[in-house]
Amino acid sequence: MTMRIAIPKGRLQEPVLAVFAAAGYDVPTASELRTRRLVFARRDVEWIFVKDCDVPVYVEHGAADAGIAGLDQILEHGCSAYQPVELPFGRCRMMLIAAPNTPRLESVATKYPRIARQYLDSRAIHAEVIPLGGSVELAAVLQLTSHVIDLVETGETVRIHHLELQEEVAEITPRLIVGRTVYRTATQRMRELIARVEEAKDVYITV
Amino acid sequence: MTMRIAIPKGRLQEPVLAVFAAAGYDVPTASELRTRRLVFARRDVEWIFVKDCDVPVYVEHGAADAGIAGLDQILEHGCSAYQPVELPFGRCRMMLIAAPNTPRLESVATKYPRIARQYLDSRAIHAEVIPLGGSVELAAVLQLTSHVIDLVETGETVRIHHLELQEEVAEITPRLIVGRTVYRTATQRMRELIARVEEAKDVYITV
Amino acid sequence: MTMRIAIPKGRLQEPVLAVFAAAGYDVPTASELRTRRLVFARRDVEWIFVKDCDVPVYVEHGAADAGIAGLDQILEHGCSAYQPVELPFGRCRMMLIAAPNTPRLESVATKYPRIARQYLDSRAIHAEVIPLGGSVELAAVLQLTSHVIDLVETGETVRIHHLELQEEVAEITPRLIVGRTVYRTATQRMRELIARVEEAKDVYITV
Amino acid sequence: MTMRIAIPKGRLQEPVLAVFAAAGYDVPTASELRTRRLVFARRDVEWIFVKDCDVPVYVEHGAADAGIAGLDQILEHGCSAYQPVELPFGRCRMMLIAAPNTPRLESVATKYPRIARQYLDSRAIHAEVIPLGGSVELAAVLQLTSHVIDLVETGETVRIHHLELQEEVAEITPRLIVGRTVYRTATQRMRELIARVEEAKDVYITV
Amino acid sequence: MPTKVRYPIGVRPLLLEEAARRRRLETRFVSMLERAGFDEVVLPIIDYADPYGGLLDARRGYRFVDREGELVTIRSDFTPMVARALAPSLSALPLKVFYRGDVIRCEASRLGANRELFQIGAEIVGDASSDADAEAMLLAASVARELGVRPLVVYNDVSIAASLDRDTLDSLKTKRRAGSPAGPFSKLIDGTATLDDIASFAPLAATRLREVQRIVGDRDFTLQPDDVDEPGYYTGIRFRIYDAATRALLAQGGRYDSLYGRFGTPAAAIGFTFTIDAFEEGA
Amino acid sequence: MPTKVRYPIGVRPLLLEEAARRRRLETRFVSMLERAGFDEVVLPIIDYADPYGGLLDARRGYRFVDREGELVTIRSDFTPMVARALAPSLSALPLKVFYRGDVIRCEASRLGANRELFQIGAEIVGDASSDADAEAMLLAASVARELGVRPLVVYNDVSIAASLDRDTLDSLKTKRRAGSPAGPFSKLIDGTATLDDIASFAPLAATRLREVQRIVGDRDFTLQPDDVDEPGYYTGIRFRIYDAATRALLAQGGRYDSLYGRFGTPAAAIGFTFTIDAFEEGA
Amino acid sequence: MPTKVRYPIGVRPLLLEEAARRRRLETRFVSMLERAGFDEVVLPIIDYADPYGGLLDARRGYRFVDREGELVTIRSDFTPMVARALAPSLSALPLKVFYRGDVIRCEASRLGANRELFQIGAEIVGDASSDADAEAMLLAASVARELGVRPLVVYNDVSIAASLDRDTLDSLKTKRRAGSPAGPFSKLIDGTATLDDIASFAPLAATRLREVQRIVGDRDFTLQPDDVDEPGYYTGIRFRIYDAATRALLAQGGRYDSLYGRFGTPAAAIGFTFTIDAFEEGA
Amino acid sequence: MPTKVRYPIGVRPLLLEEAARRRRLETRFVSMLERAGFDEVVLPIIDYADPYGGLLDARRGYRFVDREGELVTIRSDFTPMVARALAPSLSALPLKVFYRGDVIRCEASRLGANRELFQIGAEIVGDASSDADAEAMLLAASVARELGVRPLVVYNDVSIAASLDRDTLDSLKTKRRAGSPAGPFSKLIDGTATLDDIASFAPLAATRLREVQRIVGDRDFTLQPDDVDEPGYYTGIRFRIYDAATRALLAQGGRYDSLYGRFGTPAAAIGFTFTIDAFEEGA
Repeated sequence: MTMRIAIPKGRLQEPVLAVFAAAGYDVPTASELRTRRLVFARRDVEWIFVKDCDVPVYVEHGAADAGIAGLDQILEHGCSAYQPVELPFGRCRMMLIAAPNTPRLESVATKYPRIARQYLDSRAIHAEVIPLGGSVELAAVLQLTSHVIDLVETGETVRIHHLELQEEVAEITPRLIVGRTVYRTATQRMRELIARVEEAKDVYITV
Repeated sequence: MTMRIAIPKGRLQEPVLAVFAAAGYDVPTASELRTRRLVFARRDVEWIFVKDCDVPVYVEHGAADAGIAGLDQILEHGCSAYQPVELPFGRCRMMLIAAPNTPRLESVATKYPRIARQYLDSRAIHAEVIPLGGSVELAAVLQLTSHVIDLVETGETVRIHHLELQEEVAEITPRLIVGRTVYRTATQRMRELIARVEEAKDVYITV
Repeated sequence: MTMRIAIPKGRLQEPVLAVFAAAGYDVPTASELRTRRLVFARRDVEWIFVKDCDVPVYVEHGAADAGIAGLDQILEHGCSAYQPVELPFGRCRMMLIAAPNTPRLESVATKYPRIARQYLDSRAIHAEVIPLGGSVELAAVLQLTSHVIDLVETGETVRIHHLELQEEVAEITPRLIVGRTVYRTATQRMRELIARVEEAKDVYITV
Repeated sequence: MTMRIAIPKGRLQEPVLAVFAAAGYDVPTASELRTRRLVFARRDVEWIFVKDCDVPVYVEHGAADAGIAGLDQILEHGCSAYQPVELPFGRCRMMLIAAPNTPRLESVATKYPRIARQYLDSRAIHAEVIPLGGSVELAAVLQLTSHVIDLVETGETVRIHHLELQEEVAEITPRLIVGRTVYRTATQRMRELIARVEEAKDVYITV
Repeated sequence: MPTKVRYPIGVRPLLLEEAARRRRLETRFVSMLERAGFDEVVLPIIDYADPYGGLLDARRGYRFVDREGELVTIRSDFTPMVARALAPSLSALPLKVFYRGDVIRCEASRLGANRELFQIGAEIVGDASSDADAEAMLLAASVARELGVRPLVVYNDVSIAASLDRDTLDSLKTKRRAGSPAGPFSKLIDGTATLDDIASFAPLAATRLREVQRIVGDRDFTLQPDDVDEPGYYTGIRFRIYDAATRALLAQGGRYDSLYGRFGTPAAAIGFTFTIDAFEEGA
Repeated sequence: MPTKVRYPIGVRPLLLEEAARRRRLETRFVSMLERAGFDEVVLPIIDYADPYGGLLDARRGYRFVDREGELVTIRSDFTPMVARALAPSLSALPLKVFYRGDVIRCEASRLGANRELFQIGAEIVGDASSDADAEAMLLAASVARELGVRPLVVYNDVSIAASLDRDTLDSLKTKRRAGSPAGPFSKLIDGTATLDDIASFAPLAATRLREVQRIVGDRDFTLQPDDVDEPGYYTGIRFRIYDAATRALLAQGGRYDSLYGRFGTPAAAIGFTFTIDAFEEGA
Repeated sequence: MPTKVRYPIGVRPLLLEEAARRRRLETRFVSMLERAGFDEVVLPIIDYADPYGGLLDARRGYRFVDREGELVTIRSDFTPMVARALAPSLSALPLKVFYRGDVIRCEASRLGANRELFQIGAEIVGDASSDADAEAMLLAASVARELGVRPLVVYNDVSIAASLDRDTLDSLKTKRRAGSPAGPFSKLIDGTATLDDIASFAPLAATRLREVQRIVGDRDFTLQPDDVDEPGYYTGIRFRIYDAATRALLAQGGRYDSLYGRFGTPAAAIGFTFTIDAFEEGA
Repeated sequence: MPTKVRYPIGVRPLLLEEAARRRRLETRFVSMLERAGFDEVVLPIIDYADPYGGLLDARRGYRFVDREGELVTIRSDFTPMVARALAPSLSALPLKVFYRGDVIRCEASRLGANRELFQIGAEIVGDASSDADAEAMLLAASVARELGVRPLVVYNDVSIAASLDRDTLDSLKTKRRAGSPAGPFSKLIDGTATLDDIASFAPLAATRLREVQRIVGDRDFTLQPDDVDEPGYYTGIRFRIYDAATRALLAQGGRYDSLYGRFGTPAAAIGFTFTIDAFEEGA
């Protein structure tokens, strides 16, 4: 049986493929990736390239055996897959953000409504969560909402919009995720994958 | 009071701005738009550029007075704003899609879970809806789901993936939307906006 | 098969037996009835003597085929048996009773809680119903409740207690009742019973 | 303030009045009691004579300050009054009764539906309870129900009907009961009543 | 705190002997219905209340509001559920289906009311003829017979009620002969009405009953023309099957030609439902 | 207003072909379980929630307050219900019982989550031996085989978890090897632990697993000692049966020796539950 | 297990400052309404759902089945409850009443949707005149003014809708001018219709609006004849009061002359309801 | 079908005179409590049941499962709700708060049981002293007096119960003197125990009661040391206020020092709750 691995398109795609290459897997080349193809069969691995937020969906439903997903997407989807390897790059923080002197947390715009709701519930804050698809910080600027919960890497976007970081909601790293069923039914193969990625994971930062 | 108008970034941005320009509004220039700015104040209009799916959210909550949104996004958000003008471009269809000879509709991947659920309920089909963020057609290819509901413009994506169109779910056009509260409380201004856009709407296709 | 007929002990026992005798049935003699026996087998009829309030219970559950019961007991038990013959004696009224000048109906003591509840509900009166076993009028005298719902024959009890009749809740007569199942499955026999009692029913008053 | 004491008419009336008389209270005479009067004012006590099952109702609702009630009636009404004195006469047992060789407990006829329901529930028996007003044993004889729950004093009724005692449901004694509110608000008077009845309670049996 | 041993009203587990007895009966029923050409439909144990409008007796069944805010009922009557399930996809008619399962009722106790009820039923959809009426009645009777019970089938046509004036109807409901003038109505009330009498005011029902009577005969079948109370969703023939020895009610059935229309696809239908637990006592 | 065609979450009717398919499978299951000496118990579709305490996942099942003010759940898991039903009358042990019926879950959608689930299960009560463990596992595997599916049985003993420190347990739950020092725990995490390694910290479980392994063998059975997450009410052997070809989960099972005690009569028990609809796809 | 700190959707406690602010506003409202001759009615927080038929939006409010098996709703709209409470005992008319209390809504989140709503409202029962319309509108506006807010009252007569053809109505609902031919309907759609235009197809509404306009004037009051969507239980004048500075919706009201008839005693009525929490932001 | 005129158990509307009477009483209560330095908290009419564990009597209040699958109760007792609302943000202590609103109970009918209950209550949080006990009792008594009622305050310290053996406790619960040997327990039972007697087995309670008695005096206040049944959440002083003329129960109160800890922030607290409708009869 081939193994199907889901790779998140975008920001993490390059370092993630580097890790798999270092782990000895035959990954698609840069030029291949420049085509519009999203599925690449290589010996016993089928690589699929999907939107970062969809990786946990594919793995959770068994449509992919493993994948790389940020903790933000894992939590947002309530994904039950194993997370055997934490990658040493792409680290960022999910933050509560608002304009300075915002009086009270009344509403939160976010791409992560589930995480936001849990965060608010855990603090007994009665606020509305408004899901947005993008440019989330703008919501606080244009007063759609009093606050924003979003990923922050450098903090540049927050500064540009004259907002400020208020509290860390979660620390986010990308992880290798492996589905429970495939782990149980193809144990050896999955353990080998885990071991190889574990060993190779530092290649990108040490290079 | 200034009026705030939400413009969807991306595909529709250019024709939409052309319509507003033809309607006599002072819109941001192409070079301005090449910066990362998303908010532009012009005389009595503030233009904001947001993700297409967020336009109905801004208008529904009164954070924008009007905007341009596709019927797909209006329906998906259950947006109650008025839709006084239908624009004569950007028309496409929301379709039920599957691989040829797919036996039974068991699950649907889509970016429009609410529309998909209503479509299935209206046909008494007991299928699971799996929300995805992108590359939705891939779900049917990789058998994450039996079917897909997605927007189809040219049908190219569907052909590439060797899928076929099965049924039209809805016909989609972009519309000028106007919030109910602002229509009631700034009636004259909103009627003028509607009249001007109505008159200028054909400029893009006739040019 | 023998037919089992339930006779209410007490006030109605004598006239009821007279009716059955006039209808040609072989009923227990007065001297037999002075013993403690409650069950008498006569040719094809078994006579059983039970408390008046229990007659509808025996007939409803099919433990008796027919019986004589007051409408008060029929209603209180929600008894679904047929009521083919109304007897021309033992008529009385179920009344709402209170002390003169009682300001407001706040609570009702009664031996008929179900009838009382329905009466109050039908008039949208929010009053408590307190079921009692006997001497119901005393409840209004001793201010256990503001009102009483009880059967009134001569009105003597009401006068003695210096209470007054306020409204008629229902007019009560004794009826021959016949169970639905036995009527359906032994139709001819039951129709004959009904016809004979119908014909003989006036014997007691005309004598 | 006068104190109102509820005496159960019937079987217990005579010994109960003897106890109160021995306790130094001025009780109605036998000849007075032969009238139809039910209320007798004596110095600071008002004696009221009600049906045995109604005593707990009067005391629970504060319409009587104290009374004598059997544990059967106290339990059946869920009466929350204090039960400071247990009288040494009138003891009997509440029993589960059936015809010999009755195969299974399917339904129970009883004057005590609440007690019967609790008894069945506590034994996880799924049986129907059919409330009757009198001659309860007859229900098992005539197969209205498989079983009966009733008070048994001598067991004579059970023997006559060729039934047998199966299990004791509760041991029943008459008790002095005192309402909680009057105990709290007229504490001294109630404690004196209790003490006097406690001391005099054996008079009837020792006489 | 002691473990609560009781079960909710209307349900209880069946342990070994009882379960085996029920399964034996179930197996025999299913094989008889299959041999008679009926196919199974499996119906959900819960459903929305709204689509049924007044068809379900709100007082009988468990009802609750689900997480979507919709009123849901636990199954308390199979017949309307069959119609709702089949109506959207009715095609080749007539269709012969059967179903089995528990119905649960939480109504206050009357005899047998709070026993769990395991039911097996069957119906013929899309055949409005009196032949179908007779087929359903004869099948139900023969099922009872095969299980060792002598059936007593009491039947009537409830559409008679539509031809009656209010007073006659009231008389029929209580069986009390208010001094109605002599005539067919009066004969209906005192039980002497013939089919010719009935034909004078309800000709269609009379014809239907005559045809049915001709087929089913008189042995084990009793026509009872005055039995018209509470038709519920029945529109024509209505029958009840009793154990002739014990008078226990074993099954009920009848014709409900307007039920499928309620769910979007008009179709005639006649069916019956056995309560298996009634047999467990009787057989 | 159009008739609402949808059904509540978790249920839908099965029409003719589907119903027939389910019944064929049901019949084969029941006859296999009967031949293996199991007797049926019939469990109610609703029950009070309180007696189960935390045993039922409140988020999964329909719950409502009944007319007595009690919290009631619709059946969403058979195993605890079997224990509550049997516990008061347990006598001649061991007892072998089976059950069948729908479970209904209203949880938010994950794959397969809102399909109606028809389940058939069996359990051995009152036999704490590893022979009983193996008997249950072998029976479940042979049931799958007879239905034309090659089973893959993955098993473990969840009592191992009790011997682990918090860090090791966390590692096992995510399968992440935080730099734990070499040793049996570390081998457990990276999947190289033998039963001898496990014996060093969980001797009873190791013995039990060794005995079970000896009986069930390696063909179709895979011991997976690191599979200890979320034991629920399981206390010893825990197994899952997959379709070896499609990886579909067909059945789950295990030992739950403390469950009967919860309902007043302590008794060891091991059992398994098949979800028939999983077969309908696979077989 | 940590204590759950969250509250159910639609409610939360108000602690000291918030509670004080609400009470200050409540006190001022109540005294203004009393001075205007209105008497209080106190309405229950729960009521049966059935008597309201379709009057209450089932999706908005909490609903549950009570111990009698009846469907009960938690108060989510005062106006129909006032009618049900007053209808059985209406006598000396006109009657001026006010009410206050929370309404609770559990609908899915839209802006403000899941805030607890404390409302105070008033209505005039038994006066069908345009004077009563104007009195209610002027009172509501002056209440807002006394609380420091400049009101913007937008009003119309929803009975206009009954005179419109389907196409015009659809156009008004989306505000889209499908190429309707010139004429009063077309002017209604593009917002240029005068009361004379309206009189040509809805003469009663035009007269009513003219009278109301004459009394209330143009300052702070805006007639918007094209505002006819979703009349609900309103039958004539319908108005909304906004904070002119912030555009926050402060109050809604209108005439509902058929509501009391639903509860057995026909009576004209006009009223309005303020949502106090909207003020807490604005004032 | 006639409009249903009845309201659900536990509620009914108050029309004009009744509403005015209630508001007059409410206004006087609120102003007295404000003058005494108490601030209002507003509590939601519904809340989750789980956080209260056994604190709420499940049989008394309406309960239902909401759209999230959580068990929700309608407010049937204010005191635990105040603690849950205030606990997370307790800071400057002592805190004096009051609250007002309806409680709704659906329990089976006992006298007054199914009347709607409008309650106003107050509590002092964060002061464990006997001065606070006395302050609460004196305030409650003076509130009653100002409303024209002569109060009779019956009080005790329920912590006495913890010092009693099972037999004595049982005797106190029924007031039956099983032949307990002479001594302080026996005196407690027959009502002759002094505070010195109580000090011999419950010294803290005796000291507390002595201090309270010293402050509140004997006029209108009655110490009743044998009143220890059903402490509920009370942990120390417990008092009831009766109308001395009619014996109507007007208010209840006491000390519940462990209640706030249940919600995460331990704090001593004493409070009382008046049922306003009890006054409506008496005053």
